[in-house]
Amino acid sequence: MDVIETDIAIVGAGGAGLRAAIAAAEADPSLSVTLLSKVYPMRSHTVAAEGGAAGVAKAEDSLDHHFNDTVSGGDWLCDQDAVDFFVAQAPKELIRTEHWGCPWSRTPDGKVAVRPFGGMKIERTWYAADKTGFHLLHTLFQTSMKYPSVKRLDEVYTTDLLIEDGRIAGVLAHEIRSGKPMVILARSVIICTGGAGRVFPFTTNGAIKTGDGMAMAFRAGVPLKDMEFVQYHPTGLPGTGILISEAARGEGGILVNKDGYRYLQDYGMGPPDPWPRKKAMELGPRDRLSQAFWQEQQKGRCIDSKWGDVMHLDLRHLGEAKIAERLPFIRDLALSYVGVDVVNAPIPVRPVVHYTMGGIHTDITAGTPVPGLYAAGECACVSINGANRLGSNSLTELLVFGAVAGRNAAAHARGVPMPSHTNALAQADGHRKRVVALLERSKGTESVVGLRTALNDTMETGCGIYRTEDSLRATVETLAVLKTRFANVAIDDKSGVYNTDLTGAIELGNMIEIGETMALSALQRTESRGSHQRLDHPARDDAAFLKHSMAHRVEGEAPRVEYRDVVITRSQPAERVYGGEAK
Amino acid sequence: MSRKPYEPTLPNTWWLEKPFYIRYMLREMTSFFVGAYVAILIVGLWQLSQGPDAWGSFLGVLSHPLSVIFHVLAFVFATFHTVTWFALTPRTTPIMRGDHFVPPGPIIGAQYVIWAAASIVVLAAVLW
Amino acid sequence: MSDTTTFTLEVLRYNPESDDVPHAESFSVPYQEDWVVLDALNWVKDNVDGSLTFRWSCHMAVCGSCGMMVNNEPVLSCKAFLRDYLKDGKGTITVGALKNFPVEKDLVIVMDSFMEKLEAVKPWIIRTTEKPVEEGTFIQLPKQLKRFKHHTSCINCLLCYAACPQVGLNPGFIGPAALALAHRYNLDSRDQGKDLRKDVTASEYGVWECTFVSACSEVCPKDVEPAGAIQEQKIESSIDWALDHLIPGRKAR
Amino acid sequence: MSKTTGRKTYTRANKPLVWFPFAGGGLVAALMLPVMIFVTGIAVPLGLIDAEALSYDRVYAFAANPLGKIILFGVLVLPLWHAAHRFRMTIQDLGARTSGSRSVVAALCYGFGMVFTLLCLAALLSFW
Ligand SMILES: Cc1cc2nc3c(=O)[nH]c(=O)nc-3n(C[C@H](O)[C@H](O)[C@H](O)COP(=O)(O)OP(=O)(O)OC[C@H]3O[C@@H](n4cnc5c(N)ncnc54)[C@H](O)[C@@H]3O)c2cc1C
Ligand code: SF4
Ligand code: F3S
Ligand code: FES
Repeated sequence: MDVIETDIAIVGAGGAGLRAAIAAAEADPSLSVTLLSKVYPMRSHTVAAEGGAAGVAKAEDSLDHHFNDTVSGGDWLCDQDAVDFFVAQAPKELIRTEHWGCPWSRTPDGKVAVRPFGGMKIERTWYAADKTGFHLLHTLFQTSMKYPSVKRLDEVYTTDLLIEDGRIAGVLAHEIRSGKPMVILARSVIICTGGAGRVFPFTTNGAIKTGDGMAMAFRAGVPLKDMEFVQYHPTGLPGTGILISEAARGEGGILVNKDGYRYLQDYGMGPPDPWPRKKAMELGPRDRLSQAFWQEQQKGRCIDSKWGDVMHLDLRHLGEAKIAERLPFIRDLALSYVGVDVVNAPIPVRPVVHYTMGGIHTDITAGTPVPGLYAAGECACVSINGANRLGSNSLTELLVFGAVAGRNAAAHARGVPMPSHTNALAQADGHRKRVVALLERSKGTESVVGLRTALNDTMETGCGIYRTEDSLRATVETLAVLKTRFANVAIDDKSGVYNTDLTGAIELGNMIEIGETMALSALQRTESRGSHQRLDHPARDDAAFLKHSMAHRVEGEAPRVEYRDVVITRSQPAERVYGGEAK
Repeated sequence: MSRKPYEPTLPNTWWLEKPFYIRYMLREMTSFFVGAYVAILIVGLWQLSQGPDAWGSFLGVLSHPLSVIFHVLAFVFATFHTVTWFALTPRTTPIMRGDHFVPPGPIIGAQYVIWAAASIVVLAAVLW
Repeated sequence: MSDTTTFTLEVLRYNPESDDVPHAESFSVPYQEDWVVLDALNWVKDNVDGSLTFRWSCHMAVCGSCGMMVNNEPVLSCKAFLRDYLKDGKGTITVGALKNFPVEKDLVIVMDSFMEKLEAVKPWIIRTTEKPVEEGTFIQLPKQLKRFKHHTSCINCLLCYAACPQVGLNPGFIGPAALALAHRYNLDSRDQGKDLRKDVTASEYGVWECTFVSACSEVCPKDVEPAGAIQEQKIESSIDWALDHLIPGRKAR
Repeated sequence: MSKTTGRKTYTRANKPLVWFPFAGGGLVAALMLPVMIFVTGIAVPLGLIDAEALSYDRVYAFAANPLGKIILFGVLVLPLWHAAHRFRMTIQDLGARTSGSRSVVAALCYGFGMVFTLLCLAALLSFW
């Protein structure tokens, strides 16, 4: 096996991984940084983010406002020390990206423009038209090229973490184009592998969002935090799940049901006028909007389309000029994928799985319980998003905590020796057997597609927008079965070169494990909070569940879910108020 | 179990593959006629410097049917050159007015006006 | 899906472990009105042959992974609708790896050369002195942004490289997307690195290899206008060269 | 895994030397050549325009005038170089790819440009 020694290994080259690499390179240019990614960096799914990135920019805004919006948006499941740090760093990080060339949209006097976003009291979402993630990712990627200490290993697939004496020792990976296994020995490792939306069938997430990093950390003994909190975005295109950004509503778009009625006013989000009003109606938080769709669907008030039930997102009143300037990508997407020109017709939309609030347990230093192992971005859970992430907080999160992870990983790397080869190689051999087994099993009884479909189905039916004890139990049972069936999976492609059949199978294994933590954590949380809605337990229960759920892996069994107190510094849990009553 | 990327090469007939490329090749081929035509005129200029007789025989060659056929072709190609050259100008020299780019239409149109004017001046000078 | 129409998907396949040259393989695929070519490929991978290999991720025309030759035109397969190629859902669609690149396997190309060219043009803001974060953002007027904004939209899908004959004829040619990106930074009011970049863009592998075929801009799914970016740089670099040779001492940068 | 190894070194090329005349010549050709071809190659030989228009005396008078010389030089030599350069690239497009054949093509095309430029100069300078 090829062995590469590096001071800091970063797994994942999306927004978080690139920001971490830059931070590490700036913190100490003498340290070697190795950036691994299963796709070329600019293919990472950060590229798909449309709406914007939140950071206080206006004089009438304040860090406190951003803090309060975030904490109440997260239904008080946020760790408030982390949120405080986050809102304070947010503007600085965004300014940095501006200095690096990100083409932020501007006001007529040349300042960076901000737009309103769901659940945010004041406009503070920086945007680059409606391709914010794309511009941010390319800016970070291109900027990362100027640091000579950053070495990229593009299209290298990481399968496992290596641990030595309880601390991180590196990762096991293989080069996709040759199939060659490689061990990357590292003093510090940062996981930035993004979310796990692909566990669900209908998602805005790209093919690569299979929760690999979460599963790797989980297998290495790191708990996964708050996995039951999965965000549905209220406005995805039916059929494909392509996102119609919240920016469409931020700019003034409205949602109507089959009677042309703005139904959100029936769910505590009104009054409808004057519009737009921050934190009201269509600018409410995503969990509430997605849940309202479900309620309307029960009442038979959705629009019947060839893709099934939809609602209409109407932008016509914005006018062609504004649409062309602020929402060109949305216009293009709607035209291409549902044949609608938003200038003359409303867009059919429905809720779709979008974001995993939960993830690898980290603290405010981006560190995990394993010394030397850090995580940032969507795969991590520092707990700024709580039970429901506010739109536009996560792009900022990956900047803020990506940078923290990079700096802290550099500091850690300076203080520890290089892990030993023998130990790491022995471990790597052990892990590698799992991969080789997939390649060698010639007559398995199970196919990747079959299991993936079963996984997707059971997650959707049992662990969707609304959940019950029964539905979750059924899902947990199905997942246990899927886990054993996975041991018999066989693939068509046995070759070494660019074997996507193989990576697909490994991803499936990861997703089954992640799905199980989601369903089990959801089963045990007998309350409703943010994106986790239990029909059988509709109320929030602060006495029992103002806590993070921590799923630990148990070999050969279902995960064990424990709880951990939420950090509360200055905002006591209260009712989440949106609509006209929200100040 | 190892890499062996297939390295394709572009055949010399690549330009026959698509109408778009054929059009490009025709555009590039205008250079043959442009070059040949100015070379002929330069020869004519040289003949001019050799006196009236030489000039006269040059004019004689010009009125040979083969010459006329060549010049008709050259005229077609030269005009094609003009049209394609004008069409590309908005790409080479985008013009901003205020916060926006001037659309291609007016830029191309303006060139046709100049072309017409130049041609009229030449004709007028010849005919006067 | 009982009485579905099916069409033929003809894929140019290449398996480096058994083939010396690519060969066509046909699959019969159920037709769906909403499907794009990528959906059909995924259907084949899921239902017929798991070894069919191609890149994709976003399925929304923004990650740039899924460029291929469809009916011999470079397109994003996630934005190439079956209905635009077939009559009544019937017929044949051919799919092959992007032209002008080595083929790793099936529809996957080797794109190392592009990554090197991209890095070579120094696609980042270069400044003589960095602006401290405390001083806030730069002022950039909407018209200054507008000047280069379209050149920032490149998703590195490489369709332009597949369309440009000069890329195929001269492997060293830096090519449309990378040159457009260089221009994008040169035009950015926050940048001061134009001169450094010109050493690359105005080299013999740079803008001069372009013969203004314009196919790059024609196939670009994001209206980046690389053809224009290159011609503008030719003009600018020519003026620059002339001044360098006319004004003594100017060249010594 | 792909990592930029062994970075190429790039140095600025002297291409503007040929590119300037190419671009300038292209513009001049676009504006002037169609009408010129029409007059000298089609209309006069076919008698559509009176042959007097190109009589020795008239043309001589024009070419002897310093302003006329400048005009003729610009209208002939710029398109000449435009054509030489474009034709060279076209031959490359059609298959001259090795650096050896590229140099030969370049030498022939630019050589052609050089010869006719000198001929044009010689002609123009030979009478006043
Ligand atoms: C459609 C869409 C729109 C969004 N819009 C917004 C928005 O407007 N505002 C906002 O704030 N947030 C938005 N989000 C959320 C936000 O974009 C994501 O949370 C964020 O981009 C995640 O970034 P990341 O760096 O953590 O991961 P990603 O960008 O997903 O990158 C993951 C990286 O990990 C690598 N990787 C994964 N597994 C492996 C492995 N096994 N081996 C090696 N490498 C691996 C991948 O190659 C990739 O480079 C949106 C999300 C989606 C899906
Ligand atoms: S310029 Fe256009 S075609 Fe070329 S890589 Fe960029 S987006 Fe793709
Ligand atoms: S197609 Fe190629 S030749 Fe130039 S204009 Fe575009 S780069
Ligand atoms: S899959 Fe991302 S561009 Fe097609």
